[in-house]
Amino acid sequence: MSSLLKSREAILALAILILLALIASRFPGFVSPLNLANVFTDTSPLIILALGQMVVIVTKCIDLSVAANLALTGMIAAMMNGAGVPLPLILLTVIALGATLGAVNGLLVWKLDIPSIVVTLGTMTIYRGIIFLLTDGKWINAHEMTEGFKALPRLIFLGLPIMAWMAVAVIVLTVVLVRRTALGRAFFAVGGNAHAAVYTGISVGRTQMAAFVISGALAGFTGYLWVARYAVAYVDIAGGFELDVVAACVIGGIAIAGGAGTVAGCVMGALFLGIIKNALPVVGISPFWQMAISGAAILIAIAFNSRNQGPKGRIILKKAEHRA
Amino acid sequence: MQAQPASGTTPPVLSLRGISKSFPGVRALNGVQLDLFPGQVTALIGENGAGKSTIVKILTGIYQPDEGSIAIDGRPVQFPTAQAAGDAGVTAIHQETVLFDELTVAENIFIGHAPRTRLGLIDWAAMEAEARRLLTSIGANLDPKVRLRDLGIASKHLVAIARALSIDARVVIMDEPTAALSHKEIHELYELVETLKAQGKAILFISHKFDEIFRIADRWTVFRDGQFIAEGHITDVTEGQLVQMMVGRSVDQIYPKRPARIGNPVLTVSGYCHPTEFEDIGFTLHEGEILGFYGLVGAGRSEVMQALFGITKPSKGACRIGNDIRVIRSTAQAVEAGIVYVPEDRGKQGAVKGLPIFQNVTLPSLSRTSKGGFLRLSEEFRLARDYTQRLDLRAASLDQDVGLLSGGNQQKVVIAKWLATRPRVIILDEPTKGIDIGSKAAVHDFMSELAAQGLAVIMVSSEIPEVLGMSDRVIVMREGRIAAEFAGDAMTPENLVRAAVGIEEGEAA
Amino acid sequence: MTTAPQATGRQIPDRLMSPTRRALKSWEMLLFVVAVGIFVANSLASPYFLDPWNLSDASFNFTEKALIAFAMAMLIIAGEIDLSVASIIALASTAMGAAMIAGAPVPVLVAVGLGTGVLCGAFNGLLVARFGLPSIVVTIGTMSLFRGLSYIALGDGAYTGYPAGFGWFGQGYVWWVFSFELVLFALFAVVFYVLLHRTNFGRAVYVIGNNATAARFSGIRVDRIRFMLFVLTGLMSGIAAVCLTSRLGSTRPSIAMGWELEAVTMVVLGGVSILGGSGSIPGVVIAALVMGLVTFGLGLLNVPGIVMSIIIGALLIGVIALPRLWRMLRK
Amino acid sequence: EPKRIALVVKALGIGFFEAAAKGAEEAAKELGDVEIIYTGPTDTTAEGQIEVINSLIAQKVDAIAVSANDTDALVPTLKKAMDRGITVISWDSGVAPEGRMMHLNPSSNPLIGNMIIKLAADNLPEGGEVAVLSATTTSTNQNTWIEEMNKVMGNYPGVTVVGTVYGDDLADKSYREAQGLMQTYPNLKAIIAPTSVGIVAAAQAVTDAGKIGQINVTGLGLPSEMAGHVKSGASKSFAIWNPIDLGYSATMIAYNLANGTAKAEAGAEIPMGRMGSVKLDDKLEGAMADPFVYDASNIDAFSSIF
Ligand SMILES: Nc1ncnc2c1ncn2[C@@H]1O[C@H](COP(=O)(O)OP(=O)(O)OP(=O)(O)O)[C@@H](O)[C@H]1O
Ligand SMILES: Nc1ncnc2c1ncn2[C@@H]1O[C@H](COP(=O)(O)OP(=O)(O)OP(=O)(O)O)[C@@H](O)[C@H]1O
Ligand SMILES: [Mg+2]
Ligand SMILES: [Mg+2]
Repeated sequence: MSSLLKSREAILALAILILLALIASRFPGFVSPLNLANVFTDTSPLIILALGQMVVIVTKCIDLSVAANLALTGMIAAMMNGAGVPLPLILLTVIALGATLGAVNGLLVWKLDIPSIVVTLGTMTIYRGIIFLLTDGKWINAHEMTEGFKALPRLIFLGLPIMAWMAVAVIVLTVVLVRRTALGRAFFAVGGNAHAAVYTGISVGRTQMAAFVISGALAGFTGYLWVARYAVAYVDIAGGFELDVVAACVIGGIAIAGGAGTVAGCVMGALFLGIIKNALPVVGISPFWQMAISGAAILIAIAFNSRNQGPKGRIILKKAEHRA
Repeated sequence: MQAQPASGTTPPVLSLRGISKSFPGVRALNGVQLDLFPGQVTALIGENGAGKSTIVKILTGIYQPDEGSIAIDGRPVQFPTAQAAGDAGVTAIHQETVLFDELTVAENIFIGHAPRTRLGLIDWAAMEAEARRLLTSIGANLDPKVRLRDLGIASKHLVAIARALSIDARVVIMDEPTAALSHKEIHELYELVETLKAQGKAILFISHKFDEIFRIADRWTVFRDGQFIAEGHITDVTEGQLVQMMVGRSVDQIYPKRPARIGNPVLTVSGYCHPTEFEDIGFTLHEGEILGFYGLVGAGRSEVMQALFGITKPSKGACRIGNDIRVIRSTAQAVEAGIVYVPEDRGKQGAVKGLPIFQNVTLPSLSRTSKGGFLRLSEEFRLARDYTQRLDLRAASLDQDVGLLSGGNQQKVVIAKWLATRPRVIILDEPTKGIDIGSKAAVHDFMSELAAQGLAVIMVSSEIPEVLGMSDRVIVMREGRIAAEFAGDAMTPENLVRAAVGIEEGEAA
Repeated sequence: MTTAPQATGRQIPDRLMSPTRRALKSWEMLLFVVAVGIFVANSLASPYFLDPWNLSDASFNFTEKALIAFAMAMLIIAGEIDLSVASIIALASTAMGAAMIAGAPVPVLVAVGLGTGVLCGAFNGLLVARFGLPSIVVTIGTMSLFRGLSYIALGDGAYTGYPAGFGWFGQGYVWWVFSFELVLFALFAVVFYVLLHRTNFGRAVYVIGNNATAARFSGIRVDRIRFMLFVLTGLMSGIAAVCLTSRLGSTRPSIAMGWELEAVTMVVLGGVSILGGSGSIPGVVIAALVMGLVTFGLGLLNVPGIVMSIIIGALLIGVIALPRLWRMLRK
Repeated sequence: EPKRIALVVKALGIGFFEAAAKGAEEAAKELGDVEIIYTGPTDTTAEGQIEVINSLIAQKVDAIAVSANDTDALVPTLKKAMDRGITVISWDSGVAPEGRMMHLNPSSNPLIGNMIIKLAADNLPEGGEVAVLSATTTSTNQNTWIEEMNKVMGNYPGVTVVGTVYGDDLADKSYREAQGLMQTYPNLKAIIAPTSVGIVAAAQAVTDAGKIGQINVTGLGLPSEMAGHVKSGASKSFAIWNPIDLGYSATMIAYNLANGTAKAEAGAEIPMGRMGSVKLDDKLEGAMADPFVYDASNIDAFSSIF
């Protein structure tokens, strides 16, 4: 029980509950199940991208190109829709395209050994630039999209829109991936101690590449969801969203130095940001406060995470071993 | 002695021929050979840096040999990755415990080959049960669910042993497996070796301890300076002969200890404590004295020295330097007070790879070589040249990157760096670890010279001959505490080992 | 029998490599060639390029970012990063605006801008150096916090009506075509060159970036130097804030949005290793010129900004990848 | 030697400005000796616009007609342009008077302010709560229109503006802000979005919330983008001036000023080709035309044009 209370995830969950209670005290309607479902739906893209980012960060890399990837694949999805391509084919294409864009990052990191932050800083502008080259900067608007294309994320299934179910599905898949597959565990091994990973026969570069591919595929998928949901595609959609995604991971306790982090933490980090974004306008706090509040939340979260890490130093004295 | 053909009738399971491996600046292995036989323990013997661990890494797919061939059951094989070696039935307990601090004990044992459910997913329950069984079989009472970070070095080493055993192998390699273990655990390990032998596995056993070599080995192989020297049956050889082959000359020449005049106390430490690392450390060091610190790997000697040097802060205790009582809070303060530390981990803590040699040497002396905070390269160069020449450094030029030097030469740069600050107390942590015989002699020579000039020296070493040959007095540490202190005639190998492993006087060794 | 090698081995040469030889083999040289190439291409592509006044105007595209990039380069060489620089500009500019409304004279405005920068830098430095938090996440947090504070203060408003004398910092000319900003750029290029390459402090920065543990084991006050680097970066952001505010003549919370990544790009393009430990100020100076020349040259051809950023992005990856590819192919 | 006139917009790719560029080309064709440089930054920042304007100054264009991202920040640069002999006017979204010779409002601000609230009130005979979804907090013209709207609120008794939120001209943020409005004000009857991005996002949000018929979305939008929402009933009517005409008029004015055929001074009448002429007030501003209302009856005719 005490160890449960100490865990990062439990504290984050508590923080979310307190946040909700505070909001509810000023605006009870916010915590109605219907509205909470709305908040979750709204946060779905952030959750999906944050899970992809988590996998990358766990391997000690970072992917700053996710938002650009999303924008590019989203635009392609809208253009394919305009050309009359059926929806299932569009979905397959965006996922494959997203994965390919991720693979480009991964290959540069793996084969040329360029630090991931440099690679993705570069590809971030390149991917966005490609949208401009494809479209001349033109928007694709709601009336240029078919109803079926726009409807999928909105369809209600068991009380929740498909968009939200997609996030749930990605959460479940990621849990299985990181907890129950060899590749998932390899992410942690590579990020935790690359040197030791070699001793256990895990290829560091290949594993990092796999992480980028996953992150890219999820970004591609989110690209469709985003464009269909907001019914618009243009160069700048989701501009700057990569930093929200990284922030969600940081709040969720994913160690930026690699090797540690949980799906639950990551999802709650995303929810925490999502609730703040949705609640501020509702509670009547000026929207101008939003940025400062999320900044403060990030700082508090990392200060907290580092405090939780326990004493440094080797354990030599017998009595110091195994303390809970 | 000649390389004899394999023992009797059984052919070797694994045999190496003509293996060479070079690193920048070092030829670690030069055309060596090695044979391992089923149901037999082969001891690989050689000085530090002879290339023993390098051969282990080649056998486990971590390094690729530059030349030579590996054969299993007479068929040539290649190990491009650690996975490939495991699949071919070779498993190893490595000298350094390379494991994952953030993962649990069970995962550390099974990462890469975890039990799966029918769906192909990792079966955590089976993994933990299996881990518990393996740990129990080697007498380790560890919870498989505990994170590795929360364990001490000995327990981590047990996990590494369990990991090696979790692979169903025909060849088991143990690189100094007992170095980090306590008395009881060592005995369990010996029993384990017997069991493995009985199962017909071929075992390669690397150790510097002759008592255990004679106790468990069936065969021996000696390497020296990366070369194969000889091999044979353990029954046909004596300890003296092995040492002779290992070192290539008689042993007592190596330690040129000059008698020094022991003067006033310069450093008195009392009651130093740390929450996890050490407890109740106290001793006095005098001018001109060389004080040896002996102990098993992980006994906490380095940690104590680092506390003296201001890297970590003791939770209790104080020290007196000359006549001032003070607590050292940072390395900068230690350097000001005249205490300097040549660290054990040269790569991480000593040399700044990526920077040229002269910049490494002048690093702590910049206040002397610079003027008003501005660098003066000519002064730096002069200082660096003075001290590197005195230590007989070999390098192409002083603005060569330190990372390109051989280990021994790197060590010389680090020692030069500290001597250039003209300290009162120099702490040398494993000063000759991994450096060649020639450099070793140079370092020992220099140490004696320094002591003769009145410098107080603390030498941490795990090599008994070195400790006995160089020290005026020896302190032995065990599990973070001072276990004993010896001087004069009490400084015998037996006493040191007893105190280090914790055997009471009279108990059979 | 093995014997100890004799002391009469190879002799170590009695002097260091000459600076010119070192320079000729360097990254800066490669970048310099690229810069000259772009310059020539631009002169051929547009008749308007080779005009002193135009080139002077073009310098505004990079001077302020370069001021930050100099400090950022030192920070990155020391193995840290500061993503909050653009937000520091916003907050410093907001503070200056508030001071201006309160009737402060020009020198006080400048002091407020620089002071805010220093305080923000000290806050980052405290979190990183004192509490040991990773700088990338700390500054992602303060990036939102600082700009967020500026939004809280200004909301949808703007501070306008800076005193006439204030405009000089961003719009004034020291002599002929040499604007105050351009002179400041040159001045700080020299100051940072000396600081990084000619002082004990600069040496310590390299040591920390190459091996912070060994630095601590060598008696270097690692945390203090890290702290000072963050303060320095804050100060340079404050200076950039003064210039930019003066140039725009107004303050809004969205000022300098996205500049942090441009500054990092400039630093990395300048040959500074993002992993720390290597890089030089001349490299960053040339990278600033390259970025300025590319954007200005393409601007003269009315190429849209986003195409320029593709080119910069490709340049970033390309310049780093090419030497590695070359090495791989030679093997 | 043709006159080179630069049409600088808030950001490339926005439908409204693409239409204005069409108008500018039309004017160029009509005038014959005019070359149009259609340009702008990639995102709606003042810094980006300054870089673009700097390179236009370097090219020594004859005139710059700019729709500004920031009233004040462009002033120093535009002043420099005027010092170098370049004709500078602003259109659509204005620059402070020191930074331009004149400003062309698409329509008169009081008219627009009145129009947006009138469109909402016409569908609310009983009165009720309405909310505003604007562009960025710094958008000059939206702020002016909202100000003008507040001045005439007295003429619409029973209609109350309960809140103003900002969608930053980003589709997703506008969408979320619209959702927030619906949750905060359960009795909301109308959302007024005086921006073409915001109005589409708000209509989409209302549709998704299933509140068509309950909440009316109105404001300023483009017929091509709003056609679907007018048909679905999410928006009963909205207004806009013709952006093609706006680009055309700005070009005509810039040409006439650069040529010296007209002078930008208070009271002057500057010819704008087929759009007649614009009369400048003492702030040197003029209005092009009245906004035009689109609803189910005429939307199809216009949705294919812009
Ligand atoms: N990765 C490496 N890079 C450079 N040199 C290396 C590397 N690994 C080993 N060496 C060098 O190769 C030589 C042989 O090292 P090795 O670790 O095999 O010695 P060892 O016989 O295991 O010594 P010990 O008894 O100290 O463990 C040493 O000189 C060492 O410094
Ligand atoms: N708690 C630990 N966890 C992981 N590795 C450890 C731990 N303690 C020691 N090691 C590793 O074991 C090797 C030797 O450790 P250490 O420095 O503690 O031994 P030592 O120097 O021989 O002993 P002493 O502590 O007495 O100086 C090093 O490679 C070190 O990284
Ligand atoms: Mg070894
Ligand atoms: Mg040690």
